[in-house]
Amino acid sequence: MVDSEVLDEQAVEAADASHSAKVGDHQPGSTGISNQKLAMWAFLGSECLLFGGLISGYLLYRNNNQDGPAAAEIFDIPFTSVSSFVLLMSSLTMVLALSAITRGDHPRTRLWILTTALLGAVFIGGQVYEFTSFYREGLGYTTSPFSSAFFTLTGFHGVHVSMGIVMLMSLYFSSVRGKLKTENAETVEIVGLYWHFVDVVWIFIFTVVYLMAKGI
Amino acid sequence: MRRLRLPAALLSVVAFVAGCADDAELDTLKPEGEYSEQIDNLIDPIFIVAFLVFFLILGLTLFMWAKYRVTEYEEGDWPEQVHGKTSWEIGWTFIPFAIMAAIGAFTWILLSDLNATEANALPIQTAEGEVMWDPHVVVVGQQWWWEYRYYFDADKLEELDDANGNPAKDLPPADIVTAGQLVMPIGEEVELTITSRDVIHSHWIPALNGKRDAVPGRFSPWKIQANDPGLYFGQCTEFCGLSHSRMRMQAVALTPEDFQEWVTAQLADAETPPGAEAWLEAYRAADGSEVEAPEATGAQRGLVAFTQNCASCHLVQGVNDLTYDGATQVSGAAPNLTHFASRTTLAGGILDLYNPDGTLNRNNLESWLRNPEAIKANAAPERGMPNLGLSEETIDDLVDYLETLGPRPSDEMIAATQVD
Amino acid sequence: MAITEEPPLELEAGDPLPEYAEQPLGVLTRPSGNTGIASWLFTVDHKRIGIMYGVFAMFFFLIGGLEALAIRIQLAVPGNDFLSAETYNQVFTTHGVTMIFLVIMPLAAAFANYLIPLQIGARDVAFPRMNALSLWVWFFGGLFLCSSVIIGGWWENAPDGGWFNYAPNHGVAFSPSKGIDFYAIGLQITGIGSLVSAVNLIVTCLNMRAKGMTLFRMPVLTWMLLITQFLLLFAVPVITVALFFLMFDRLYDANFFNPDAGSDPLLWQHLFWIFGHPEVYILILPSFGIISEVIPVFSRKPIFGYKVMVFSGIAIGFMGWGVWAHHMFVSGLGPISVTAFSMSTMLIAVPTGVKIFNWLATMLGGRLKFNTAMLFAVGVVSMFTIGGLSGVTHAVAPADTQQTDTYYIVAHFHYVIFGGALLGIFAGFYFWWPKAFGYKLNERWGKWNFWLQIVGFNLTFGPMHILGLQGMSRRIDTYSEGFGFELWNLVASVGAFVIFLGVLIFVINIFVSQRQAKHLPPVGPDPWDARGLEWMTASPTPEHNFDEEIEVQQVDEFWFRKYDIDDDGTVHRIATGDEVAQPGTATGVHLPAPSYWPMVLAAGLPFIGYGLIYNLWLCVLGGLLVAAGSFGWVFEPADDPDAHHGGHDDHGDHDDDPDTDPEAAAALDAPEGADDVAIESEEAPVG
Amino acid sequence: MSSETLSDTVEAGMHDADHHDADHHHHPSDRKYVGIAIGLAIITAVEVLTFYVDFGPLFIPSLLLMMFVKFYYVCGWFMHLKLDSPMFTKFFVAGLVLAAGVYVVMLSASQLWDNI
Ligand code: HEA
Ligand code: HEA
Ligand code: HEC
Ligand code: CUA
Ligand SMILES: [Cu+2]
Repeated sequence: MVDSEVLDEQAVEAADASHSAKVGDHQPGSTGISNQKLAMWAFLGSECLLFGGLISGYLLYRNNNQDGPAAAEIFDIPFTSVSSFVLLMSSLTMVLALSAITRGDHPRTRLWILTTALLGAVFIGGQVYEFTSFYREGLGYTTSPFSSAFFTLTGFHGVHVSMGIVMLMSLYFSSVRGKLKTENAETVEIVGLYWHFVDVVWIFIFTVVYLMAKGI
Repeated sequence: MRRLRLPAALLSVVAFVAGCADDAELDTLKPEGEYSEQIDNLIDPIFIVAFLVFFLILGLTLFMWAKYRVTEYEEGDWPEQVHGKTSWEIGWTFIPFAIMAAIGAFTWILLSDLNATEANALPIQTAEGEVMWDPHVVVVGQQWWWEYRYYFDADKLEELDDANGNPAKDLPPADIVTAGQLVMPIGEEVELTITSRDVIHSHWIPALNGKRDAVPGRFSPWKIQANDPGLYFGQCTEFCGLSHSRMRMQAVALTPEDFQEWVTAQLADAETPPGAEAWLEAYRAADGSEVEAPEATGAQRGLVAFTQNCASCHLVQGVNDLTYDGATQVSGAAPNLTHFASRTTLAGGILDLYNPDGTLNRNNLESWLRNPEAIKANAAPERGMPNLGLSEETIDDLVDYLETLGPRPSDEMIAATQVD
Repeated sequence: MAITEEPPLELEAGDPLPEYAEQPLGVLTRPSGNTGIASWLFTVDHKRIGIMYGVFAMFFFLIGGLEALAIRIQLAVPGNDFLSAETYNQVFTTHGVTMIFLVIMPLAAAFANYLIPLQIGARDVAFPRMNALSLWVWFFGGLFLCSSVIIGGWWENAPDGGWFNYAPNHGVAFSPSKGIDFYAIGLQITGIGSLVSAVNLIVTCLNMRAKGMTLFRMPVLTWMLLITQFLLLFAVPVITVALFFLMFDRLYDANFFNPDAGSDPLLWQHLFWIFGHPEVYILILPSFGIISEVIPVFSRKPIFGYKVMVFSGIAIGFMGWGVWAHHMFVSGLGPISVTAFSMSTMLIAVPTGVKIFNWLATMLGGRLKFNTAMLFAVGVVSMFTIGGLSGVTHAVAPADTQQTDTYYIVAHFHYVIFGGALLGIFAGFYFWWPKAFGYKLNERWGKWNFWLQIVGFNLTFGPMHILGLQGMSRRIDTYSEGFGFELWNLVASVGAFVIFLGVLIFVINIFVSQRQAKHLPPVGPDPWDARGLEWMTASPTPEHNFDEEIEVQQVDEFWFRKYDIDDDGTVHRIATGDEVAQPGTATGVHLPAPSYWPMVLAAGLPFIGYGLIYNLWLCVLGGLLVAAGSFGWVFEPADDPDAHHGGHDDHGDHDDDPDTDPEAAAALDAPEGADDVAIESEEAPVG
Repeated sequence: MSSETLSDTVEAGMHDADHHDADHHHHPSDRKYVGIAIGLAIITAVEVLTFYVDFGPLFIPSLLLMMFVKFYYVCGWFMHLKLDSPMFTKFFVAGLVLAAGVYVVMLSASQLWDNI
């Protein structure tokens, strides 16, 4: 995972390098926007092309299951619905964390950050479970173009979520040690942007990959 | 006047393109069929437009060099500071746009012409009697030779459909299968269905039409047509691994009568060397177990050697067709040798099978059998033909035998070939 | 903005930086000093990074060029066996990959890094350490790619699938050596470098501009580079996807490109060319920008149609996304796709033509001084046009079925890349050399350089048009007699050696001129009487770029500070360049401090690459390096906290013990600038 | 992204000092966030319902519509694109539109819709 690791490194970088929100200190660039946030959004724009490619690969091969199980046969919609719901709610807790830190409410900030990370971890746990049960049912990584594309797409997403958890936990620990101050709200915001983006990608995947498997 | 070197060089380029070398067998500007002519008619004027535009730009540059050049700047010597002129901008946006629109329109028209198919069905005498054949050949590329499959029964073509995997590896049996040379009747639109058994290749007979890739898993339609009888050279043009440069082919265009004759000959089983009939019958009945070989002519011994060394990969209709189930190659195929000697080249169109005087080019054939890899590099034994370590006697016998797999091509074709 | 006015420290800008105190980590001291090798390896200065891009790229150019010479020797005569088919396939593949990813792209990056901050009047890029990271990631990725030539045997293990490496020939079944693994992983690594740098430079262009430097006052070069970065930003992930698919196919038996499992090999082609076509504009737009700076200066006229130049660049960048399938006209796309892509491709000729005409109009009526930089720039105008016009003939899809994969294509892209991108870059070398190094390149040698290069270039690639139309396929390791290929191949081979000589003269010129310069007066800030902000400071550029922030009022600000135009249109000098330019002697300018970590982090990536190919333990090592690099990075304030300078202490965060976790450490020092020079200001807070 | 609008934003940002802190203020209240999340949860529930109930020809369109609504709310509110500098929206939308454009064309030209 050379790539995603470093890409996320970059996200971390953008996030940590955030600067104070204290009015007066604030030195916006020519556009009045913070460099870090701009960088994060540029990066997210670029990620659209990355996930777009992975999703297209999946769409191309979704019905090509060779002798292995087909999508509609193997997906466990109730299970995935629950984990999708979990991930969706983690977006709420993420935004609540941001809201708390802008108010200067640090205990809440920590609570919500930790909840977000936990929800993310539950999602990852669900994915691990899902992968193993698919594997037991005969859908290995090399079984068919469908399986390769499916695991690659959802795996990439899972790696993104995991990187997000790492970032959240760093935020959490710095907050525990009192390093995450109200001025650093932008750091939380930037990690949040990344987190929501990953959630948004899942909204797409859940609909197009899972729910539509029945129809197309 | 150094600067004039450049236009001078370019002028000589133009002059040369106009009167290209005579032996340029692959020349794209020498069309010999309807479609290549259409392409040529489209592109020739575009070349002229391109040259004009280029000379305009170069001319303007030279003009400015001549007119406005200074060697040193003098203080205060400033030209008028022009920042732009909207009317000019509009002009040089619109004029090129108009030119491109015109080129685009002609391109569009030709594209739809080239994509339309209107082949006439041809009457063909087959073993079962006369059939109407929609001139159609399935072209299969593999490392590093081309196979041409003729299905006279159109229903068979319908069967070309994907199984679980690469359908080209599992094609329905064809009436005629050749390698390296696409034989076609003149004056007719011949449809091609192009595919591949391994990697992507590209089928290209420049004199007859442009190229079309052979993509595994896909059947790409294409068509060619030749005005006159003759032999037209081609070359695989998509990089396909080690011996890509040695993957060639020829289209052989015949008059309708000659074509019918060719078909009749190809439909027949291979000839058996005189005196070997009984042995062959026993061999075919024995289904793989040893049959005592006749001690006789080279061709007879060659037949035996063929069954021992070559039959695992090559098919000769009438010899091992009962037992043959595909070559042990990545592509699952090796050239069908049933009427091998009726071609004028071998090994993917790179070696002459006949000398200019019409005799068999034993030298080429022998060196091929001696060590094919020296002529065409193989990445692995499953790619191309391996070195079988045959003795010189066996090689001699095999050549004797292969020569019997006729009928011999016409003298005109032999004369037209001469590839190496 | 990013400019310090008050000298808070008694420090001469040219002096070595003071010794840095020990860092919170307690183990390593921060790299210090601004001389010696270390000061280059760990620098975060955009100028040094730019220069290093250039030097490394020239090194790869030598490699790619020698490969080209090997190709030409092999093809000089029919039936040659100088190279075996096996070697030949690796040589042309690495030639293509090296030239594109390790020569032209980084040469453009060299100009982008060096010039963007200068042209917009900034202190540095937005994220200086990330800038260093991009450089090293790219460079190590490049070394990784090249190492395939040596590792596992001399020319036995290099990629051999061509630079676009079509499926399924790139699969293990057909290319069992490790070469294509090197290709897949190496290009991912260099891709990370490009992506990071794209984000960085985009933010820089948008956010770091000097006061008054609105977008439509940015020089055309900066504009073209900005567009290039957007193309990279969006194109790199596409090839990343393709390379991941390929890597998984090869290493873990996935089925993305396996026709035997019913996969579609065209998926690779689409993904590759969705990246690949924007990529060719990534190669050319920087050169378009460069000559848009050179031609006005040596015509003594402003660029003709500034806005049109900018918009046509944007149009090219935009349209570049809609034409990729013109590389696939014969792949078996349906007729509708072919028609649509044929039409869209033709349209690109329009904005490109607009540029050509605007350059010509800039020269029209000017005072043209044909020194070497100008010669190269004008060379681009005519040579690129040849390539562009052959491009138009490919766009005619039916004709392309005759042309594609022949030497006619090889001729096209060498004309646009060599005759366009590379000649433009040479124009840039000659033009900005005094700015970067403080001396001019010798004109006599320069002219030899130019003429040998242009004559050699036309000798080499001109005949390839003929060869291609005569039906010579590309990527063939040899050809037979009797097709009429002999003469022109020989000519092309001779030409390649002439090019080699030309480039060699350039290299010699560097040393000759450096030596001569010792006996010449210093070039001064503005040796060409130029127009952009980059000339408004001393040459070579001082470490801090500008002494004080420049307030920009118009395009070509610098020129307008030197000259005045009367009502009747005559030009009057109001000041000399030396008077207007800043002396570059400001003191106490606070600059981002050097850092080890980008280098450490980047060094981990090739190990991960080798690990994936050979032994997973190496991945662990690489992973550790990456982790160490990133942790060190976030622990380390972008700026040296001990290089205190007045006016900043009031942020009062320094009493915190910064030895804990990364976020906190970075965050606490953020007011010092984090990785962001924008907040480097000593000016009064905005209010 | 249209450069025209890009530059508009940029110029606006430059000359309008009041805008500088736009990205730090006026976040909606927590209540609003929770409300949005409840809405999103309900939509998700309806989405899941399509798995059990036959939506007939509306199946795909309704799923796409719901997906889009969720997408919009998360990006608009949780990522506060609605409140932040329009520049961010442009970056993101540029990526989205470009991705949608090229990949839809790619899939159409591939086997998804045969023979185009
Ligand atoms: C710097 C890189 C660069 C640039 C700028 C271009 C520019 C263009 N390219 Fe090129 N191209 C490549 C690099 C580049 N290309 C490479 C590397 C390949 C091969 C890849 C491979 O296969 O390995 C390739 C291949 C390639 C193909 C595929 C050929 C094939 O493989 O079959 C096509 C097909 O349409 C094409 C078209 C064009 C066109 C129309 C332009 C246009 O942008 C050109 C526009 C410019 C002009 C037209 C000249 C100036 C205009 C005027 C003076 C106005 C008046 C003109 C007219 C009215 C005609 N290119
Ligand atoms: C940036 C792009 C670039 C550049 C500059 C070049 C430059 C050259 N190219 Fe290349 N070429 C490609 C990109 C480029 N090429 C690509 C993409 C392909 C397709 C590959 C594929 O099919 O996959 C290709 C393919 C290609 C082929 C076709 C191979 C084939 O299809 O079989 C040929 C054949 O002649 C060729 C020749 C040359 C020659 C003679 C040069 C000469 O111009 C080179 C001259 C340069 C030198 C000789 C170097 C001199 C340098 C120094 C002296 C440096 C000194 C510096 C220091 C000491 C620090 N190239
Ligand atoms: C392992 C498989 C294999 C075996 C065994 C084999 N061949 Fe081949 N042969 C091939 C392949 C594959 C080709 C096509 C090579 C090419 O043109 O690249 C070929 C090509 C040929 C050709 C040229 C055919 C043409 O029309 O171009 C001849 C003749 C030939 N083989 C004869 C023989 C003879 C005789 C033997 C036995 C002594 C033999 N082969 C054994 C695989 C095999
Ligand atoms: Cu087959 Cu090239
Ligand atoms: Cu292109």
